[in-house]
Amino acid sequence: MPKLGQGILKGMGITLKHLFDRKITRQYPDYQRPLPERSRGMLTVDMDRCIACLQCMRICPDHCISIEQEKRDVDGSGKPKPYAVGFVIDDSRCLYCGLCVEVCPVNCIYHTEEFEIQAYNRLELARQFGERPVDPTIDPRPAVKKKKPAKKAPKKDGAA
Amino acid sequence: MSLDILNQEPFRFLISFGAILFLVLNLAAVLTMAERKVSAYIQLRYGPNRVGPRGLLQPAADVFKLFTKENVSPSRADLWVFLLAPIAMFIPAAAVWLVIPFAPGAVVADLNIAIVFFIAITSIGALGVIMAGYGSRSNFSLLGALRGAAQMISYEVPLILSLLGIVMLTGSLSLVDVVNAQAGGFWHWYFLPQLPMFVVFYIAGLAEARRVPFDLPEGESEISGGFMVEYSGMTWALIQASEFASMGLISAIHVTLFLGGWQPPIDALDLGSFNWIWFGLKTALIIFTFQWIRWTMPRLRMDQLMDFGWKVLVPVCLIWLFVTAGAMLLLPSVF
Amino acid sequence: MSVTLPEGDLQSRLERYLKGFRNRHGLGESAVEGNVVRLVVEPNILPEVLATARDNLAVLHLSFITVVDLEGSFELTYELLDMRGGIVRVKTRLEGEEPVIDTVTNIYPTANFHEREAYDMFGIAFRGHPDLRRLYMWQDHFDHHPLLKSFEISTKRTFEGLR
Amino acid sequence: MLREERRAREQNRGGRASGRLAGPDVRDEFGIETLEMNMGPQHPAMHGLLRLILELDGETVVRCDPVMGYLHRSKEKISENRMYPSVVPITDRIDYMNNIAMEYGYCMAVEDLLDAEIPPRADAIRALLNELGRIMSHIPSIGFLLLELGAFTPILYAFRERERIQNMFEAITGARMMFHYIRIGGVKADLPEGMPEQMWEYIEGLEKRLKPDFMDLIEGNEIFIARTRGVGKMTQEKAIEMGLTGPPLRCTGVSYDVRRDYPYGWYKNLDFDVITDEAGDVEASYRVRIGEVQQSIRMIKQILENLPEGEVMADLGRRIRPSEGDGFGRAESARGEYVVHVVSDGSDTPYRVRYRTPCTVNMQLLKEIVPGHYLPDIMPIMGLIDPVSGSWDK
Repeated sequence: MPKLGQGILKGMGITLKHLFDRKITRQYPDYQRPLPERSRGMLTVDMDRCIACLQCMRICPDHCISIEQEKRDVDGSGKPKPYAVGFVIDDSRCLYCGLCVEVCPVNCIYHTEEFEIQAYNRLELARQFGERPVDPTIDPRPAVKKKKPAKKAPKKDGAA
Repeated sequence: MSLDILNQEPFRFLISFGAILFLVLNLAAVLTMAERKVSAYIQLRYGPNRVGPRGLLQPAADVFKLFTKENVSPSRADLWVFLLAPIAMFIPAAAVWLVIPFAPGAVVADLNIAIVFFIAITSIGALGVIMAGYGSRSNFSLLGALRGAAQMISYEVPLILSLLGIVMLTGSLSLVDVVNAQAGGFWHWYFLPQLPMFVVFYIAGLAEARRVPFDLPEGESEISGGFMVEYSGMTWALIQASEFASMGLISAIHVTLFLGGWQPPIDALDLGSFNWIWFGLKTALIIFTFQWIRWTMPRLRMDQLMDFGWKVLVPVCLIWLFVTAGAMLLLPSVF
Repeated sequence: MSVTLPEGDLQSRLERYLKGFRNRHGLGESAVEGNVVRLVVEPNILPEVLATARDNLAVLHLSFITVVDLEGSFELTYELLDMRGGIVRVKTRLEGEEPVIDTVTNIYPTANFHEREAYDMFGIAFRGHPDLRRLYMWQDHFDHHPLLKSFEISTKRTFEGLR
Repeated sequence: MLREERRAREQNRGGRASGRLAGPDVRDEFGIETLEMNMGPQHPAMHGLLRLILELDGETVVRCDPVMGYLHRSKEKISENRMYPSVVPITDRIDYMNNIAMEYGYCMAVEDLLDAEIPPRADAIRALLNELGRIMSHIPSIGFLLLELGAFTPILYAFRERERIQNMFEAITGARMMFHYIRIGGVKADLPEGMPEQMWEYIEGLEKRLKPDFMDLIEGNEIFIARTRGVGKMTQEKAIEMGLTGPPLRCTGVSYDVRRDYPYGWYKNLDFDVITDEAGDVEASYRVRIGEVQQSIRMIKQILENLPEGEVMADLGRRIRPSEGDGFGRAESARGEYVVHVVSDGSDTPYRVRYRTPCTVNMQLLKEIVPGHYLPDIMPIMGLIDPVSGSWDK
């Protein structure tokens, strides 16, 4: 023992000092910290604005968004446009990366301030937004592949 | 009149024994709470504060939870040894309380060999550790038990040696005599003439109670709980209770021997039969320093622990034993 | 005890490396690009080239080994650093379904885990490796090499040509 | 022939049936067997999911074999099947203590493929957050070292600092841990209003707190010195042979830092020292980490003092589709040299992404230096390497 415990006593002095310090814990359910403006909570979709462009579905790294698309004349203009009849966000897969929000051309998908999410069953975490429920367990790839020829047409429509 | 019978043996002893058991179990509960609160305050947290007013009912909730939990034992465990080990650890931790004087006249058994009783009974604690580690049939437990046995047996030596000075000074092995000899203000307490012994007893006591920095038998970062890694539910609660009881016990013995027991610091503050308050306060102070050290220090390694015990503590004890003997021989008027 | 790292001008050092490799192994395709000395070598002389790099040119650090499955052949990239700005990038190509290459663990002991990983993920056997076990995947009941292009995963989703 | 040979070798190394790897015959001349112990994957001090197969002679370790892969999430395969921008949030999960460096390396690799020019403000913000991320990783790692030595309190002081940095990160990036802030071509958004001032204030406070709360509490403690001095000692040759990078290499005295030797981004404009220490043991690695925190503070101050104005995102077009070739991004993460090698075949998705994570390589050290130490010394040696489960397993 070269210094005969001086370092130990110094350390104990520090812990004793902290014993009387102000505590830094926040009592969580009673105290809710205001979230910063940019914080990314759970996603939500404004289905009225969705144009079913599938951008979010494509960019999503974890395939948590599945959209079932149908051509439908919603605004009565006579031209059937792609319409999302089924829209599911599977929160058990979501990374909260925010890529879908960034690519959305009409800002219909956005983060909320909500981040407390719990369920007894993993499937309950899949939130349906469309009028027809989409099965979140099926990976969206086959649907996309099948729709591949059909998808070209609405694109042409959009361009026209 | 009818109550007089309670004051006779064996009823007096049985009642006091019940009271002591009650005290020890409650002490364990209170100390868990104290431990958590002290650690929380040192770490800038609040600690448990949800159950009851300011979290004071947390120990009750813990006990309730632990007693309703299933008691799981490993399939290959030596079941008898495994289940008896917590009891073998708890009984010694509780039994020594019988000889501690809490207040003037308030002692269950005023043995004239109380110090020998204390030494003998605490040694049994090591047996419980070995039983727990061996009975679990797990490598981690076995390592913890071996460490525990080595540590507790080697720290017994400085622990005993550091008591001898006081025995020499009082000329008695009875704790009541030791306390009575320290009457008359804190400058009569034995921690002043026996300062090195006081420190050695404190350190060896930490090791006996398996507290940081000597908690190698537990060593939760390397052997993840050591000898008690396989315990759960009630058996685990019993081990924890015995850990805390032995911590309280070491503090109480420490206070009795070196800090005047129930003696007030100055005579003016004598509270008569309420002197157990002084005893309680001093014990609480020692327990607090135990906890304070625990939440500041890292843990020693086994070889360093052994080095420290045998190469530092034992020589210090022996030297001071000679110093005490020499002083008694040369200055008989002082003692 | 102490290790001396190269000093001096980066460009002249890179030239020295290039010259050193050319003199010993006559590598035609080698060139300096930026701070990188690019070498393309045959797999059979690869350990010799790396030995030259370590012992003669004092390029002490093997950063990583990348294996790329080109479906039919494998491209291995060994990246060596002299820790002072210079990079030696050695590429080699292994043909065949069950590729074998000599280990470089005796030259760069750090290659141990890199080669184990390459073996685990691509099934490339490193001849003479002291401890060629799988690094990540479980030791048996698993006969696949997951980073091969032939190892299909269910969630493959590339939207090529969709737009 | 090879497959059989390999199979035979694997069998030799211990069949699956016994569930463990066969070691050499360990009976000594007295016929005393060593104790084989399995530490991990679920173990309080294993920094995640690492399994160590130990052979103990009493408390002395005779053999130590790290088994990895319990957190293998196949980031490389996943990256091959995602579009270039979608890989960035996946790289976040590799080293979850120091995420920002992971994003940085990948984005640099793709920018190398694209030959993209990054706006200076974006570069400066990247370096700023990278250094903040280094503090955020180093301070808890010091706490973990102490936690493994048995002291519980420093880790909570460390996490107090980490929380405060995370709060700033949340205001900047929108997430507390998985930031997804550095993008291919720049950063996601400019710093929010008032953030530089807040950061400056925090950094000044940290500088004041670093001395009492970490250095005084830890450094002089005799037990800490007894537990760490001379433990895990290695020479410079050994360190370079094992391919170590980062603090484990620098604590032996080899002065190698990607930020200085292969400068990237804004680091060309910064003035900083590469902290080295001669001892090459656990205590030295602690000193190196503290020194690096101080250097990071210095760098953050430099960046904040002259933060360039301008755009934060280069215009790379809507779809990122690099031409064929290799792209390399080499960054200094808190644990060492982190390299991303992206191979492109000209499509939307990378053809192959290779992450050279520092922890995988540094982990080889365990096998080399642990034998001969006592069992409790494994914990400080883990603290020397300071691995992160996600980082060694990818």
